[in-house]
Amino acid sequence: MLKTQELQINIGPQHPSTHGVFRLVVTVDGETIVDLKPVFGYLHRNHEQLAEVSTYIQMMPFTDRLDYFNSMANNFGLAIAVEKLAGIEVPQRANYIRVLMAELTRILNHAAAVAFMINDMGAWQTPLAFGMREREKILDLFEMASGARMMCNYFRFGGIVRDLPPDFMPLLNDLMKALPTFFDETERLLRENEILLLRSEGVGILPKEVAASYSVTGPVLRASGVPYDVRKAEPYSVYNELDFDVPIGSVGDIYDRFLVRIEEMRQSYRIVQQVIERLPDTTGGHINPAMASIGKQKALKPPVGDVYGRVETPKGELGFYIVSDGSARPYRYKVRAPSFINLTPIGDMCRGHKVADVVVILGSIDIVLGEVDR
Amino acid sequence: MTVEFDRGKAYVVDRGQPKLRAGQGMIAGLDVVIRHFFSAFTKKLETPDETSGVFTVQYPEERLAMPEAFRNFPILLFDDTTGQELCTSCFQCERICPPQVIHMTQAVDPTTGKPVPAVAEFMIEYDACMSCGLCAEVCPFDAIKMDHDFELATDDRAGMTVRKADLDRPVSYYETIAPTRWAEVKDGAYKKLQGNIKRRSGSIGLSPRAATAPKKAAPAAAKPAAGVAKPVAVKTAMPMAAPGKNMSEEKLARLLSIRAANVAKAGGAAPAEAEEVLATADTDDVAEAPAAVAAARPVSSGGIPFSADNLLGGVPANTTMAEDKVERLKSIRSGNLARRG
Amino acid sequence: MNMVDAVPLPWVLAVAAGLFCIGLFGALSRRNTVGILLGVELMLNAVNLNLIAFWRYLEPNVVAGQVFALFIITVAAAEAAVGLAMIIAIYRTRLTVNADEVDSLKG
Amino acid sequence: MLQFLENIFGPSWIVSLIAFLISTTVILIVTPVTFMMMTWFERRIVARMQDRLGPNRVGPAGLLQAVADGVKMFTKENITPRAADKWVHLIAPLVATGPVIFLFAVIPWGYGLSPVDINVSVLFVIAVSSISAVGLMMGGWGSNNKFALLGAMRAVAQMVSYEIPAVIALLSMVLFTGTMNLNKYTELQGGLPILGNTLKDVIPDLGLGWFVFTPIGLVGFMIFFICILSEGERTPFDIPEADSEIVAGYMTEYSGMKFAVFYMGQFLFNYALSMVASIIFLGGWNFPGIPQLISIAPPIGALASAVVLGAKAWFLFFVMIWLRGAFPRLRMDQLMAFAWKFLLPLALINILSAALWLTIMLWCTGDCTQNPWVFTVGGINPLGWLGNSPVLRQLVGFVLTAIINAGAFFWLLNVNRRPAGETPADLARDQAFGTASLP
Amino acid sequence: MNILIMVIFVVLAAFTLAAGVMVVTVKNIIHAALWLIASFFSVAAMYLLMEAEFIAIVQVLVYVGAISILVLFAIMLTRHVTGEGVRQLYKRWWIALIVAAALFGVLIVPTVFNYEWAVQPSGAQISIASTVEIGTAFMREYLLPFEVASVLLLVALIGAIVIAFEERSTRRRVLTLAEEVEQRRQRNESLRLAPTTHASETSE
Repeated sequence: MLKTQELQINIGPQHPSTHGVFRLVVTVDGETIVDLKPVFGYLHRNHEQLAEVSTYIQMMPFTDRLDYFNSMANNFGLAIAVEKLAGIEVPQRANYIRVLMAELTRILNHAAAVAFMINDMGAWQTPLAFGMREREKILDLFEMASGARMMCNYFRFGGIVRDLPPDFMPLLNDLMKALPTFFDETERLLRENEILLLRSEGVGILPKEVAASYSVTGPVLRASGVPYDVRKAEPYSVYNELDFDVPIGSVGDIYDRFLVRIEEMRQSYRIVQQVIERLPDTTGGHINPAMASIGKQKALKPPVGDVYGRVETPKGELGFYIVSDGSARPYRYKVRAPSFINLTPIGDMCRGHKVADVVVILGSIDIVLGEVDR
Repeated sequence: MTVEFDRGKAYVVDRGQPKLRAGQGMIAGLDVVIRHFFSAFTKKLETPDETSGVFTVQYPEERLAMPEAFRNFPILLFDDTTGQELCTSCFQCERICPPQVIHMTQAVDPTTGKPVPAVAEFMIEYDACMSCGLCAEVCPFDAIKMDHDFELATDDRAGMTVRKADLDRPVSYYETIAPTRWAEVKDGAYKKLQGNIKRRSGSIGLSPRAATAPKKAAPAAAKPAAGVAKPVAVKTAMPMAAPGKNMSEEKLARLLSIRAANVAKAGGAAPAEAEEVLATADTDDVAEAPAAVAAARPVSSGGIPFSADNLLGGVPANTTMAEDKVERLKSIRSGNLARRG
Repeated sequence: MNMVDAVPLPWVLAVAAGLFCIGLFGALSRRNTVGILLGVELMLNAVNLNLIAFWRYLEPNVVAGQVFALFIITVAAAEAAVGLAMIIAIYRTRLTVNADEVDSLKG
Repeated sequence: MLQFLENIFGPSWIVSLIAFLISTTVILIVTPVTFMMMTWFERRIVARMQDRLGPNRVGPAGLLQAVADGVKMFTKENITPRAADKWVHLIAPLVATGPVIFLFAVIPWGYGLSPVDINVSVLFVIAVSSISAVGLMMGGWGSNNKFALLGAMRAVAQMVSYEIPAVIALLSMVLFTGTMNLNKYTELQGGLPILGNTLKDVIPDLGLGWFVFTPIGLVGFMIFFICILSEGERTPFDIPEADSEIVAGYMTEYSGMKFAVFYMGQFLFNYALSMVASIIFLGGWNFPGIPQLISIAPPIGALASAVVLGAKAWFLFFVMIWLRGAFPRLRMDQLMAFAWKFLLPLALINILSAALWLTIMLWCTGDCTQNPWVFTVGGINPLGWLGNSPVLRQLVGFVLTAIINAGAFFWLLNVNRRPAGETPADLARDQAFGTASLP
Repeated sequence: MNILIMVIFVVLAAFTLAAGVMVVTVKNIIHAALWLIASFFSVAAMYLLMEAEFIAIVQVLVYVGAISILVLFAIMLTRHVTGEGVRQLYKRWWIALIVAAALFGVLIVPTVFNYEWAVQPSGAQISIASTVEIGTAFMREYLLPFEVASVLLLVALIGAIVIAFEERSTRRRVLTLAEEVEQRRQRNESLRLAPTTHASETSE
């Protein structure tokens, strides 16, 4: 209405709805956003420098702290990279347990991501409570297997720490009965909700070309219509023996990301079902005998050279680029964090929208600051 | 357009065809919520296959059973019958610990001056430990295991650096919390312990906890003692029990020196009690105690190649650590450094 | 028991007149156009008070007084709306709201 | 309430003074207690909806939680921002909450339990409920904080733009019943659902003739309930203190008792308007047993009617909590577009159908010379076939108004709907320009 | 009982006049608006005292509910220019004071007090026109003024919007990402379709 001069607002580091410590400097003309600049680095713990003074096995517990929502997926990334570098074979049973844990992490992460996004839209924590309930059940399973709920430190080079405890499978089968009702319930609660449609259709659109040029990965890229999934593009572990589909979106707005995440949960459920069927008759122990003891893990000296191992975490493609100089400590250790790269296009995505949309767009990208700042 | 992969395809998510929306979606959402509302009154969610019913666990009254694999903070084990600690101070756990929070010194046979497979001084900075469990995995003598007790809240930062006296737990206690894991390693551990006891003379490997806790005491007694001991106020009083009659002279001296060191360390936190306690022990004894322990330090196999500056510089200047703890840390590290030479 | 025999009519009219004059003074002396509008509102209110007093004291059974007061209220509302719209329009072009700075007619 | 006091004491004006004092103290005791019960009720109910327990530590089943909150509010420090306009900052909560308590003067609690019985009470409710917007504005401006001012502007814009459909919805019911006196609404809503009291002699008074069963009443109730949601800033419309964007709207700079007063004002505003809604649309204290009970033993009947009316108001509050548990929040421009492009036209059409119902009911058949409600087209009376049995007229009225209202509802939905087949760029333009008022 | 009403009337009158004076004299324009609302309230109370129930409530509804918010909004939108520093009153404000005082003291009060009004006899039970009569009067004798008033309101409504509203096109609208990509695609298409003609690059 009136000629308003531009106002600069800080959606500051201590704002209730940023997922962790992260600041958005927003220039606003009236209610519409003219420009937006993310400011992060508040949670930098020099993860990569730490790797250069630690041995490979000592890095495993630190990868839990990268994307603290899915620690198993981060462990998987480091394990794949070092095994590729050192040429370590992984027995079939260990691979199946690894895929089981990775897919359970995906279900857990997407349940929470969807719930946090709806929470940013203002739904008073009800979808969050349902999402967290399922997440707790999965975390109990992780605690039973690895010893900790969120900081699992469960993977070793060549396999996993210990085999599954005996009472793991019955609880897992119970959980598999509960998950379909949870998926249907979330869909009935949210998929056709008019207010959700109003708030998410056409908001924060990331067109296909722009997404590809920003090298965004994960559900955000697939929602823009690019069918790229590391599990299909470069199948690691036993993903080439499992059949599952890759949901992609058409418009690339928040509603597409929401739908892609819900569909991906269903696909992960399908994978876990296949793994449960095949787990009893898998061969090989829980770890490659050559690397069975912690002593061997500790003394691992991969040959000179570099490797780029990548894994499809629920946030996107997590890559580990490790340069080894033959000693027990990596010479250079770089982590390609999906949240960090998915965050860069937020400036473009929010331009032209309202302040209320910024928070929801941030929620739809689903970032974790531990991974962004490393 | 759906791209075909092997064993799967990429399909476009359907956004629902545009139809006249008059609130049906919202009413379906309401129906889901009201169902949860009614089921929350009747049902309590126990097994994972249910998706409705109250799933709150009222913490202090109701407690969730900890799975056996649960790991919180490391503890040291000592044999119930002989009171001997399993740890032989082989520095394996100190080397592998990612955040480098374990510090120990090897015990030395006072008469011959040769190192003995037992630990003199063992310290873990609980506030920096990230309970990753690597130390428990790497220990060849199964001396250090991960505990299940997580109620360790304390208001004193110095209290977070836990010494051997508070770390020790009887093997029977560990057996109760992790039966199958202990069963796997039980006989190996005991065989190694017998070997080590033969090479320890006098009361070197005795766990301070074993001295005070009566042999027959059930592990539960030891555990609450440890729990109770946590708060600083009581902590200084715990080892103050009058020294037992049948203790050898030399052992009494060592016990006193350790207590004095504790008191000095706790001096910063609880000045009042420390004053009147210090009055009983003569002060110069306390001063030279750390030196004695440092001097007694034996040479042992090489550890992580610490460079002097990053180590010494490593201790944060503005640390709130009690004053003498900083020197102690420096002395231990310089000792290690000297050893490595 | 009612107002008529408790308070004589001239008192009520005096109060209304007082309010009117205060409004007049406000309208005349304020530089801020919104202030002038406030003064005009006061004057309209005073007029309304008069009307109701006349209705109540002189012929309570005839409804003309109240109806006329209602008309004045609607006119006052319309006038306030248009007045404020104009003030905002002036503010947008001249960046000032003080009456004496906007008295020049040229572009 | 005043009669039995009259004959006990002497001169009348002392009696009326005492009577009013008693009723005001009753109100001033009951409303804060209701507020405390409401906060406790809301937290327990939403907790149950989310599969958890809700406060159960303070007092039996957490009942003293509200008291604990109260004590917390008392002990919290009352800070006033330094550069703020002290007086305006201080008075704002009073101006925001005062009118809400004022509302309770007019709302009857049960049969005969109405503090003040004035015959323009519906208009009074509307007038007084619009004052609290001024309080919000003062609160926002008084705390001298950029976010608070933004929140205040939004809150006032929202309240003003949702007040108009609310007023028109109530107006259609006033037109429908012909009276603005809240106490009279309950007698008009006895008997059978649509037919009301017309078959009084045939079927005993079931007390179910609620206006919400007639099409006008249903649409009116829907509009009025949506407006209660937005005036009381409940979930789909709680933009002003939307935590995710501007921190806490106009309440940002308030702490301690001033914040509690604002908070109480909001809750009691919800409760008062849901009481008004249940009186006008849900048949006041009409329930199958109540009319008979009132006729037999008035004191017990009065108590029962208070319980029934309270139950209806609390049910409406339960629905508000239910919505709060299930829906995300609308954006500011969508909220305004919804009010002006959907609710307002629907309310206007609702008045039209109310007028139509009245003409059908009052249409004169047979020899009606001076009756205004008739005109003859070419000599014949178009609605002559109605005859003079009210039941037939009511049914015909019901059908006609139902068609009109339903048609209007779906037509408006269609008009505001987003055109199908929009490309991403159009979708983005809709969102940016705010033209997408409905999905 | 009459003394009670007299006391109430005097209190209300004093408060109204005090509020009026404050509206006119107080420096901060926001405070002036708030005092105006206070005076509206006391005037409404006086109507109630004179048993003009409907008018009192309409006064509260229209003045306090709508106009005051309108005034506050207008002040908010134009506030940052009128700082406190600016002098609020004209230099020669005392002339206005004299005029107003003269009008009040010399002209109105004497006429009001000397003219004996034909006040209807006290104690006579005359039915007071209530809301129903106002309603029917609007529909019967005063139908025409009623329609004219509604037309006036409509005109004022549209006028206010037209004056205060700034066309949407002049407001610089920021393009969202999707629209930008769409425009770029269309421009590339147009360039591809008509490569020969020199397509002037529209300044983005």
